[in-house]
Amino acid sequence: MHKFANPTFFMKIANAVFPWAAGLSVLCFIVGLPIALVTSPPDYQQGETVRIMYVHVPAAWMGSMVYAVMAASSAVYLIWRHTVAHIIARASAPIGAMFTGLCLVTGMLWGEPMWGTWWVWDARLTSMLILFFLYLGYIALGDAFEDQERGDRAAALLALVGSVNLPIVHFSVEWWNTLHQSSILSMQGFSISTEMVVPLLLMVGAFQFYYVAVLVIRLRAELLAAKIRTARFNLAATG
Amino acid sequence: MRSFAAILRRDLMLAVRNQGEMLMVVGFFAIAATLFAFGVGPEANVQSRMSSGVVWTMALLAALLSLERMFALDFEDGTLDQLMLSGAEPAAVVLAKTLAHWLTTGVALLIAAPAVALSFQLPSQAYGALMLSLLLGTPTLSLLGAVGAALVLGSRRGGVLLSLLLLPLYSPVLIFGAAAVEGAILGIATTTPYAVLGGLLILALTLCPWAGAVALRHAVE
Amino acid sequence: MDHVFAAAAFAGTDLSCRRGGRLVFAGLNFGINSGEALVLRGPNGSGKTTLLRLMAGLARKSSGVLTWDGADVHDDLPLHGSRLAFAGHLDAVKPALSVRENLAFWADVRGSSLTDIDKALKAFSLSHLADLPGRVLSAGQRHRVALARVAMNGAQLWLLDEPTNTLDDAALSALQGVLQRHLQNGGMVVMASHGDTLLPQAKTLDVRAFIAKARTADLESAA
Amino acid sequence: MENLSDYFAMGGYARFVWPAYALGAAGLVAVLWLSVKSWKAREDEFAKLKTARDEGAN
Repeated sequence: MHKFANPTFFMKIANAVFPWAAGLSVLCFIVGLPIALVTSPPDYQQGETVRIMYVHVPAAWMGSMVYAVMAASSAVYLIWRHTVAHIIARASAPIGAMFTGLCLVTGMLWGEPMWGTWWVWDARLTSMLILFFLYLGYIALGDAFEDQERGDRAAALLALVGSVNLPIVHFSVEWWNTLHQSSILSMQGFSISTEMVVPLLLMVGAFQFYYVAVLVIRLRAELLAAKIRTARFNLAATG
Repeated sequence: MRSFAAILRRDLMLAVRNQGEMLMVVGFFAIAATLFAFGVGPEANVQSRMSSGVVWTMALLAALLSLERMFALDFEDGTLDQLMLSGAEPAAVVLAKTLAHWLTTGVALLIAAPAVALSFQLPSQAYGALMLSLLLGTPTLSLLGAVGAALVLGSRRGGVLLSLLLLPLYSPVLIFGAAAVEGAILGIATTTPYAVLGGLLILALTLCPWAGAVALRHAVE
Repeated sequence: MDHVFAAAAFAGTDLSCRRGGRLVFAGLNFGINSGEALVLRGPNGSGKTTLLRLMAGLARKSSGVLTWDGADVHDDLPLHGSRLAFAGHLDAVKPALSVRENLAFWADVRGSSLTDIDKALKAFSLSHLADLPGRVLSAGQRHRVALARVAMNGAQLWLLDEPTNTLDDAALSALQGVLQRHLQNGGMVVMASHGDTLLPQAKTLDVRAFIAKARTADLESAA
Repeated sequence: MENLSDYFAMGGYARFVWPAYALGAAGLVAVLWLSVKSWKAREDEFAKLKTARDEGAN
């Protein structure tokens, strides 16, 4: 476990993984998009709008998965002080935030034709909204300190506290929805037919490999940033 | 334990010495509710329909307002360094500061809540539920707030950042706090909200002192 | 205030500390026994404060080990905290509390007896200010209250960061007297200071030697 | 040609389906581009700093 902690060793693996991740992501998009947009059948109830699902559901999955990765690597960072673990969390945050935002927007684009309103206080959509605020909080806290390491530690702790809070938020919003069920519809009660599973999985795969590929690029940028900070200090210190 | 009592006594003495702090929180609570009324209009039945939500949300925002100063003063004048060195468990320091914050602001909000609820036409049968839900909810707000306040110590952005961090953590407390009052208005069973509020309090009591202590240790590093 | 302390040894081996992304010092060793004093030398910003905060258990070390009688200090930080007194640049004096109330609070937190307060106040000639609120005190007076807090709580190891700043001659000689008596009782003092020395018999440690080591260590990692 | 325009009409929901995919693509490309830009910028900066340090050293 400890040899992963040394950045140069870790980057060797990351750079080796990069071409595979990028390639597989492009492949999944090339295979998945035509099915999602053309060959898969429209839903008997929702018609063509069901195609939005092939972006909405993978984005929702990625938003939550990336936050889980952030929480796990933050825990490793706080417990064993592996700076690489934190850099993974820090590099992942913007990607996860983008996916969560994409999920919210596509949720609105799906909600409008279905219920005639842009925003539906549906339990899952509202949880994603709270998750989006958690991402913003993580990124803002990480950059709020002169000493970057101080920001890293604060953001890592927030990711942990946030990960404990997320299931509670989901439960609360779920219950809160049933309390006012009479007034609005919710996304439940929509079954996916078998032909839709293939494009859905392909799109999830495409997003997943995309995340790994972009993460490697951001890891390189973060490691360079750390080296630049050190080099700058040393230059200044030579006086 | 001895340092817990000492910190608590000193913080309460400081709070008594500058009364302004508590008055400011209650003042914000009342003004925010009044502004809400201006926005919504004076109609009684409209206001009473959302009275539980408004009172609870304003109380939450008022509590949020006073959190930043929980550790900031001690951080700036070196007291926090000394506290972390005093042989006291950092978690005890967090708990003592949180209890002091709750006793000064949480209780002040509890006292002011009926008046604000009255101005918002809260139906008479719901006042008991309002007080009980606030009694159960505000300590959790202080506990979660302590973690947030410790996290932003020494940061460039402070206030706004603190509310961005805490609002997602506060949302469950608000949902079940307002629901308890709502249930009392409608006369339906309110066991679930109280059970969850109690559960959240116990969870916060176990996790927040530890998380706050870790954040404080990072702050003094 | 006049406790007699058991023999003890406080030492650090191969200490390095990273702050703000760079190594402040590396490969630093020191050793101090009861009754001895250590003066840290080096220009401003050379890591003296960081080293003192490291010794106090506030700052986090990147490598090396800090031992008290051979036991690693980081195994039980609250215990280490209870046997040391630290006076940094900040004096931790509450403006709204009187001098006596400030010191009584720290006596309460650390469990030392209230009688020590009066002795500490007298040692730093603060008795006449005892009931004044902190906000009316001058910087020098506030610093003397901080030194009184250090003297009062009966800790064996005193860590003082440039204690002579803002002190007039009378206060300087008072501080020297208190330090000498503390050392005679088997206490230990580590002090960061510029030129003057209150404790001629003190060992010295120039932090600059360990900055160079930090520079080379950083260069290798950044290459 | 006929069924092409019917296809793009998406059964009347064109203004919901296509923006969803467009925003998806925009998000993915934006994050990718920003990441690559910041990586390249830092690479150049580090190179500059290294030469500055090497000059300083000798």
